[in-house]
Parts: sequence; structure tokens; C-alpha cells
Amino acid sequence: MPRVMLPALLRPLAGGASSVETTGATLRDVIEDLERQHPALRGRIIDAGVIRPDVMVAVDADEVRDLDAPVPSAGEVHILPAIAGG
Amino acid sequence: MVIENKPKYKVIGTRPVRPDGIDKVTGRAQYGADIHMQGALQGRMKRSPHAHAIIKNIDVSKALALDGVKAVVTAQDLAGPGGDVSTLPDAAQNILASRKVLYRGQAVAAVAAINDHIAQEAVKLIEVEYEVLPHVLDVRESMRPDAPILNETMRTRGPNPGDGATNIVAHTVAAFGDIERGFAECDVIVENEFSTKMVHQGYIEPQAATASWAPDGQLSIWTTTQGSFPAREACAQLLNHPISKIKVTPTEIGGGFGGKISVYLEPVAALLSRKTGKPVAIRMDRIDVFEGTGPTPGTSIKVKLGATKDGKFRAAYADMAYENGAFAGSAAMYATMVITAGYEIEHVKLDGFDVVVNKPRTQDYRAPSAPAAAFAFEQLVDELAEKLKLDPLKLRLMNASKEGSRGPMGMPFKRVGHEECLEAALNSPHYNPPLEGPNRGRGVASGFWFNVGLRSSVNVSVQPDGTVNLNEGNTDIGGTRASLAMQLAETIGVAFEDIKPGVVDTDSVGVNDVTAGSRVTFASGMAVHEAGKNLIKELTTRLAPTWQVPVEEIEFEDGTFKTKDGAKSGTFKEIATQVVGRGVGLTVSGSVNAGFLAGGGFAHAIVDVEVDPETGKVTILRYTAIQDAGTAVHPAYVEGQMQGGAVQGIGWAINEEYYYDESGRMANSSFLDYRLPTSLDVPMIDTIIVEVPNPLHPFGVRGVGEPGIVPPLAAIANAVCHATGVRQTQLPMSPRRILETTLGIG
Amino acid sequence: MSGRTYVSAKINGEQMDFLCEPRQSLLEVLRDELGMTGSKEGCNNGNCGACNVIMNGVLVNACCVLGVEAQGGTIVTIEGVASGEDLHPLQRTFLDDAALQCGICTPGFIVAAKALLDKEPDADEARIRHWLAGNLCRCTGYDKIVHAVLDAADVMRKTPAKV
Amino acid sequence: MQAIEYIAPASLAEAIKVLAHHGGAARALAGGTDVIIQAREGRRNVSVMVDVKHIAETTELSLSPDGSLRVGAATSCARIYDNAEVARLFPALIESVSLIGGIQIQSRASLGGNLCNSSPAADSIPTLIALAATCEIAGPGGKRSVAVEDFCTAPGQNVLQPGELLVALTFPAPKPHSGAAFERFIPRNEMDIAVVNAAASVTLAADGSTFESGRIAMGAVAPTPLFVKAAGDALAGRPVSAATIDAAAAAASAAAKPITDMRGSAPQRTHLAGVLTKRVINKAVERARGA
Repeated sequence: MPRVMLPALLRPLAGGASSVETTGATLRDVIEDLERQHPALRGRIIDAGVIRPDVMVAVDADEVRDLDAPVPSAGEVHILPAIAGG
Repeated sequence: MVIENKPKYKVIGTRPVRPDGIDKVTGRAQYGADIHMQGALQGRMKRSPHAHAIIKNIDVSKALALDGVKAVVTAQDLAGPGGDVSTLPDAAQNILASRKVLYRGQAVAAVAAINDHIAQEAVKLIEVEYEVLPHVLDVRESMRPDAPILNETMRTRGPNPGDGATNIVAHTVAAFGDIERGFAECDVIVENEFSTKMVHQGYIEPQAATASWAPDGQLSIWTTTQGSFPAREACAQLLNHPISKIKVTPTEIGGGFGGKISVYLEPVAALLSRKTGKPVAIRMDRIDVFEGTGPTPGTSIKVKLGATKDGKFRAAYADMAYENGAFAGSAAMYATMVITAGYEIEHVKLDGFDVVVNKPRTQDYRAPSAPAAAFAFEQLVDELAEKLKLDPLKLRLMNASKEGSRGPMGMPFKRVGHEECLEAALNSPHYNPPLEGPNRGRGVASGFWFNVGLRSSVNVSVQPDGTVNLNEGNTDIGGTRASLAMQLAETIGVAFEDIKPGVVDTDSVGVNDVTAGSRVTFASGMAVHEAGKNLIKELTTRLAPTWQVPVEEIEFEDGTFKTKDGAKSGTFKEIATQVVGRGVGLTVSGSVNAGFLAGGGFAHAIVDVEVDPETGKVTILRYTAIQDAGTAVHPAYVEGQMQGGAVQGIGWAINEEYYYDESGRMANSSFLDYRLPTSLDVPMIDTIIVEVPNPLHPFGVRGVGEPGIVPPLAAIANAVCHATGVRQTQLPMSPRRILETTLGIG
Repeated sequence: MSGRTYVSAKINGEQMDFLCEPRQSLLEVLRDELGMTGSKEGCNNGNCGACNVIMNGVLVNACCVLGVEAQGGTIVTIEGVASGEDLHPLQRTFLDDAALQCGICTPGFIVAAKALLDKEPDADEARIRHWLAGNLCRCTGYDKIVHAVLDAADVMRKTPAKV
Repeated sequence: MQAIEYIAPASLAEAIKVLAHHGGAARALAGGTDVIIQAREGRRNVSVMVDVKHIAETTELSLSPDGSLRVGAATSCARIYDNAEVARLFPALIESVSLIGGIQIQSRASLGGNLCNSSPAADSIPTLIALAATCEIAGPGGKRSVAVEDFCTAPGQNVLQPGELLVALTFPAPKPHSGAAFERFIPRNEMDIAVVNAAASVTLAADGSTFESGRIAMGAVAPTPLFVKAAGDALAGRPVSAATIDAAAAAASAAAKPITDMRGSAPQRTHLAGVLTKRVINKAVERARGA
């Protein structure tokens, strides 16, 4: 059961939860399940079929942009705001 | 100092002279203001004298009537007939205000004239009628419900948006574990409130842009930017002009440090060029730079840190308010992502408040948000070390983040070098002999910055003599032409001198994100590596018929093509000459999206100071910078980044600040009174490069540009505290401030 | 009364004649009238040294000199520091010692350091730091610049300048 | 910058004529390190610049056999500190002129310019006052002399009338058993405007045990550089001791009427006035004993 860790900004859209248990073997499945559980999150992570440019997603320690990337059943999916630098 | 056995590289790790060097030591290199086009007009911006005011009317008639003036533009021109700047409303207002000015120095109009002197006279003749409003400069004051509101439509992003207008842009919360339980488990708790002032990147070259709008709508822009592609995109949106009709050529750039990402002059020069039919150049002067570009936020940070008596950090809390300047930003959000990154702490809660104030719109500055956060947090670590009677480096080492530690964003770190930096510091020649003498103190501090990846694209073409041209799209500020050419040379097994790198315009290479976030040597390095591999593959394919062997029979190793049986072989240069020579040209490319997270980098500082007890002046006696560079591609240029970051940090710690008068005017907008460190103010900066290869990069590279500025503010504050016995909670630690805190004078 | 004035000066060894307005600084004249953009504008008020030139044998900020004051004088700019293909030892050591990053301050530093070493070939670190305090660099932290000047002094002492 | 006219007279008489003709719109141009910048930044209204560097009287630097010194108003700081004999006899003056801006500024900036710019924080003026220097002024009505302490009248203002030109500064020969010193406090180590500066000149009894007289001056603590007579009086006739010097420093602090601005706070400046006064007196005593 992959667990999705949500940033503070998105928690109100998931009923205040900081993490959500999901089902799915790929990132796409996991996020679709997340959106099924919390429809308010639709469009906030994936938009037009891809990860939004202002969002970064990591599966455990690895950042992932490919929605077909596998997610281990004990994995953690981190949804984070994008960063840049000087 | 090499921590792990790294592969034996031939080019990486050497110190060749940068390809752009000769032009820079002879005065040939062309920077933003050096673009002189035939018949070009000179532009100047008209700026607000008020910190907060409604624009009632702008009368440009007298300016237009002045001999030699060719055009005047205002925000109306930016929107254009039927135009739409709604995609970047804040950027549009920041470039040319239409309704309200939100800070002194905000541009409201621009002129183009036959020379700069006339343009300046014309600016004075533009009459702007203002209704002056009360202003707010302090971040905590601006958060109060009775503060003057900058933007009536603003509501706080975050858990508690509230109903009314506010200056709080966003409230970011990061929470892990159970903060109350965490503090309850602590034997020692330290807490304090810290504040830092707005500071400027202080690049020596003022912004300059030249635009030429051709009758067919082709717009060419030459500008001193950290990102030609983002600049092109911003111009397209602000001018409502197709991106395909805009070409941005990045000039040499005289420093940026994050301050030359946003556009200021480019769209305005373009409008003036369209209006006049001539090229228009606009150059900022130093006051324009201080008042009208993007410094980095002042902050107010309350921190609390608790540990068990054996020194294990258990809980940390921070309430961090960061100025965004006049428009919404995300500096405090960054701060929540870095403030506790250096340590394993189970229970953490962080509140970040991004807040607008009547100051210039802030921008990134080298590891944005991290130095101020470290200034606060690393002083508490120092205080804990004192209370627990532990060595401050060993206390840090005991708690340091490592591979698998959860960072403040919740996800685990990959291989990082924090522990290795701390060990290097502990074993350094600087740290071991104790500091002698009265009024002296030694301080240490750690710092972290992410480094980012993002998108890079390069083109590589083989010349008839077997040498290779490398065209990249990232502005080279600190020597990236060299560091990329070295990575390509390593990949294809040729000498550094056989690669000719160049930075090209936006029409000539695929998309590249900004030169920022310490990303170019990292991410463009990955693109270069990919292009190199593509080049080998293509050469192999072309070589096979020449050698009359199947492609699979050809191997490339150590810079040499050879058949598996060893019968035929040739170096890259020999084969490239043979295959391309007089034959068909060969160009390949490499393009990557290296993502946001590029591995992260840790830096550390050891600093010795002496404080004059009568005048409060802090002298830096000795400074050692320690940093994990992953793999140091060009060690001398890595040292240069560490030394430059250290001295910027010294300036920030001791003297630099935006000093505002009561009217909301920056009173010290010159290099006379905004005190960058001079050569006489700093010692030699010793460096220790730690190399813990980054698993995300083919050569183990980490971004090295940013982390070096994170520790010095706190390290110096810790040193001053040890010299004087007084903890410094406010920056800058100017002589005035030191006298106030040590002798109570003030 | 803003007519243009005729000025004749020896710049980098060549007699040059030009017209300029009295209000134009020497820096503006060099950059805008003569196309010599090696001297840079960082502050335009004498506080950064990016526009340093040697005028009548002494180091000056070209932004603090009127172009008309050059009349009859001699000026050396960064463009005149190398002789043909031979770089000045300072130019060589700035490259070899990685003493530049963005490079905008480099012409000013090289001209200033040349003025020092011409006058005081044995300048030590303290003297170099003092002499260069009027030149701001934001990239390097000065460490490698000071090393480059020390190294150039060493080279110059060992190999007397060609006539 | 507004359009200007540039005139480079070759004689003092011609310069006076030109200045008188243009009145308040004209300004003498020596090193230009203040006036060019002020005109460019619109801080001074100047439409005629009269270059006074081609005049014999304004560019001389001459030391009389008796040790008195005459410095033409347009003589650059670098020419002053490069003169070994002047440096030996007037170390406080050298301390001042070595601190005005960086090397690039010192090669142009002049003593006369620093005085005529009349900044309350000017780095040469306290030294000129402590050394009892006199201004030689020429104008359409002839020549006159003014003591330096009477020259500045307000920030940026002085006693020069339209048409008048500061020609030279003259310094009496240092007395036996005398010494002088100047010190400035700035946040950096160069390139700053003084937070406070101070100069002291002392004459000791032959055995070095008592002060015969002293002159103390300070900058950046009042609208004009300040001659603190009371501080000098606190030295005269007293033994050379920490107590005497502390009393003089206290008198200097008491005389300071500073403001708070971006360069320093009023309490900081009052405190520094005492600290610097003490330091310069001690240094001056050391020099007097060596003289």
C-alpha cells in the first residue's frame, strides 16, 4: 500500500490529511487512486496528462517525472513544491 | 579530499584555462552594455519616488517635446492595443506600473532618445501625479491586520486563508512527528528570535538590454541575463508576441547570483524599438540596480531547538517570516525546506510566512532563503553545544543528515556529504590549534542547499580537423564553458583544447532553463555527456562501413575506437577526421530534464574573528570553507565558487543592508554606502573540497555555486559571540550593532 | 553651450583625435565615441574601479574624469595592456590562477594592478590588498586575484619587461 | 548630466575672471572626484567647470627651508604622499590624504577640493584644522586668508563667494617636540565615508612630560568639521597622562552634536568621538616624543 505524503498546501484538499494510503503499482495508478479518494486534488498534481511543472514528485528518494514509473508496495510517494535557486 | 575512490579521469579534475579567458583579460568580451548597434537609441526608465502611491496621471508631453527624444512608453503600451498581460500580471506591474506603485524605484515610464544625457533630461520632464499612501517596510509589521494593504485582492495561500485582504502571501506548514511530544522529551531547549535585512546580490555589471524590432515583427534582444530562454518566454507573454518571433542572445554577464533571472528592461526596450523603428539600448545605473531590481528578502525568524542531554536533537520549531518585496514570492516556503535539512530531527514543525512589503520585488540570491535560516538555526546549535559542553562540530556530526535521513521535505536523502564535511572540518589545520589572543573568537556553521537539475540542451558538431564544437544555451557566469567542455572531453576521450564551447542564442539550441540553482555544470553536464555518447554512437555507425566490419564489432574505450579483435583502431580525433573530414557534416545533440532535485550540497565554515571592544568593528582573521563538490570538475573554479560565496556571506554578516529612511527610500543606494567587502576587508579564504560523488550524475557532479554562502552568517555570529560573550541576533553585525549589543551604546 | 570640443590624446600609444561634449566622462568617450568597451561601468561614481585606466602615469577612475581633460594627455586602457599576441604577465596569471569568474571587474583589476607593479614591483599581499581596495569584485572573494598579482610580480621580477 | 561648459584657464588671473563672469553657476574643477559626480547625480547645479589644474599657484607643492608647507589647492593627494620630505614632516596630513577614496581617487582628488566640497565628514579637514592650516583665497576683490576652522559654514557650504577661488593651503612649520595624528573610523577598511574622524596636534615640553598646547578637530559629528578648542585646552599645561587624555576625549565627546544616519547613530558617533580623540592624542604624543 504505497503512501502518498502531501505538502501542507495540498492537505486542505485531502481533508487535512498529511498522508494518504493508496493502491497502485505505478505512479499513475497511485495518483489516480489518490484523486479518487480526494477529488479536490484533481488537476493539482497531474495536469493535461503530465506532472505539473510547479510540482515535483519523488518515489522514496528518487525524483520521478514518468507516470509509468513503478511504485513499490511499501513505497512513499512525496508530492513537493518545485524549487529553483540563485 | 577524496572520500570515495573515484574513477581515474583524464580531464575532469584538471585545471585548464577557461576558453573565454583571453577575451576577458584583454577587454574584448562583450557584456550587456557593450552592444553598440548602428543608430541605436538610448533608453531610460522613469521611477517612482514614493514607496506606496496611486498613480493618478502620467503626462509625457513635455518629455516628448524635448529635442532628441524619440518615444515614451508607459504601462498602456505594454498591454498594447487589445493586449493582454494577464498571464504575468505581477511581472507586468513590476516592469511598468499602471495603477499603483508599491515601492520606491518601481518603473512607471520609459523614454528613448538620441543619447543617454537627453534621455535622462526627458525622464525628469515626465510628470506623474501620485496619491501617496502609507507604506510598510517591516515584515512583522506588514503581517499585522492594521498594516497598509499592498494588494486588495490578496488572500493568504495555506491552511487559513482568512476573509479579508492581507499582506501575507502564503503560510507554508511543514510538520513531521509530534512537536509537543518531541520537546517534552528534551533535556535542553534553546530558543531565540533573529532578524536579517534585505541585501543585494551586488553583481558589478548593471542590467543592460538592447532590442531591435524589425518591420516583420522579428524581435531580437541582446541582454545580460541568467536565462535567455526564460527571458524569451517572459517577453513573449508580456508583449503578447509569438515566442517564435523572439530571439534572445545572451551577452557575457557581469555576475548575477540569482538577480538576473527576471526581465526588467528587455520588454521595455522592445516596446521602444517597435515605436521608433530603431534599436534601443537601456542600461541601468547603480541606483536603478539597487532600487529597481530584485534584492533578497529581509527576515524575521523565531526558532526553538531541543536535545537530549547526550546531544541528540529531538525537536525543532521555527516561525519564519520572509519579505517578498512588493509582489508575491515563495522565499519562506524555501526556508521551510532547508532550515533543518542538515540534521536528523524526528519532531519538526515549521511555519513559513511569505509577506509583501513596500520594497523591491525580491529575487533569488545564491541558495535563496537558506543563509538567513542558517543564521538563526546554526546559532541555536552553537548554544546547545555550549550548554551541553560538547564540541560544536562533534554535536553537528552526531546529528548530521546522511543517506536515508529524512530531510525537512519528508523524503530521504540520497548519498550526501554532510558528515564528511564535518569530519574534514574537525581534521582541518584551521580547527585544531586553538585561537589565541584577546577579543577573539572562533565560530563554525553548516549549510545546505538543494541544487536543482531542470532542462538543458546542447549541440555538438565535429569539425573537419576532428575537433568538436559545443554549443550550449546557458549563460556562463562562473566558468561553465570550461566545466562543460571538460565533461565532453572526458566523455569522448579528447583533450580539453579540442573542444570549443560557445554560448548561443535561443534560435540555435534546444531549451535551457536558467543558469541558477547550481545547475549548469550538473544538468548541462548531463546533456553534454549524452551528446558525447550520441556522438560516439554516430561515429561508430559511420566508421563500420569504412572499416568494413559490423557496427557491433567496434568498441569505444579510453578515447579510442577499435575492433574487438584489436586489428583496427584509432583515436577519436583520427576517426573523426577520417569520417567527417571532407565528408558529410556531423552534428548531434544532448537534451535532458534533470528534474528538480539534483542531490543537494553541504558546506561548512570555520571562521576566526577579532572584535575591537571600543569601536565594535569585526575583523575576519581566518576563514576556511569546506564543501562537498561531488566530483570537482575544475577544482580551481570550485574553490572560486566557495571563496566567492564565503566573501558574499562575510559582507552580508558584517555590513550589507538596505538602509531605509522614514519615507521608504533606500538611503544607501551606492557602492559607497552599500558596503560590499573590498580586498582589504577579507583574508585569504582557505578551501577544503570534499568529494562524495553524486549518484544522480554520470561523473558524480554536485552543484557547487550556492552552498558556500549558507554557513558564513551563522559562523561569524558564533565567532563574534565567543569573542564578546554576546549573541548576535540581528544582521548586519555592523560596528554600530556590536556597540549597541556589547556596550549598550545606541 | 553643449557644443562638442576637439580633443587630442595619446591612447594606448596611438595619437587619437575625437570630439566630445564637455559633460561626457572619459569613460563615456572611450566606450561610446571610441568603441573601446574594455573599460566597464559598474557604479559611475568612483566606487568600484571597473573603469580604471592609467592617465598621465597615474591610476584613475575614467568615470570621474571628463573626456575633455584628456587633452594632450596619455592614456592606457585594458586594450593597451597586452602587446600584440603577448599577454602582459598579469593577464597570464589572472588566467592561470583562475582569478576571474564573470570577468566584468577584470579589466579594472588588471589595469590597477599594472599601475601598482609598475611603481612597486615588490608589493606584498598587504600592499596589494590596500592598493586594490578601490576595485570591487563580487565573484572571487579576492583570494585568487591577490595570488595572481603576487605571481605576476614574481614573473615580472624574473623577466624584465621587453623594451 | 546637464550640459556644461569647460574652461581651462592658464593663469590665476584668468581663472578669477572666468569664475567672476559666470558667478554661482561656475565651479572650480580640480580632481573632479566630487564635483563631477555631484553634477552627474544632480546634487550640485553646475553649468561651467573651470579646470584649475593648469595654473602654477594651484598646483604647487613647496616646502620652505623653515619647514612651512604650501600646498596648491589642486594638488593631488598622491603627489602629497609621494613627497618623502612632506611625509616626514606632516605624517598626520599623509594619514588624511591616504584615506580619501581608493588609490584611483587619490591620484586625482585634491586637498583644496576636499575642503571646498565642505563635507562634514571630509577626511582632510580635521587634520588641516589641527595643523592650523590657512586658506589662501583669491577673488575679484583681491586676496584674503581664512583659518581652515572658519572655512566651512554648513554641509556642502563655505565662505567662498561667487568668483572666489581657493588657491592654496599653508601650514606652519611643525614646532619642536610636536606631533600630530589623524584617524578615521569606518565600517570597512577603505572606501567609506567617516563615521567619525579626528585629528590631534600636540606640542610637549622639551622633556616630553607635559602638554604645552594641543589642537583637536573632528569630523562627522556636526554640520561642519569641528574645531574642539575645549579638548585642546584640556591638554595645555597638564601632564601627559591617561587622565589628561581622557579629559580631552571627554571634552571631544561633549562637543560632538552628531546625527543618526545610514553611516552611524548619534550615540555611536559621540562614543567614537571620545575613542578616536584618545587614539589620535596618544599617537601624536608618541610622534612628539620622537620628534
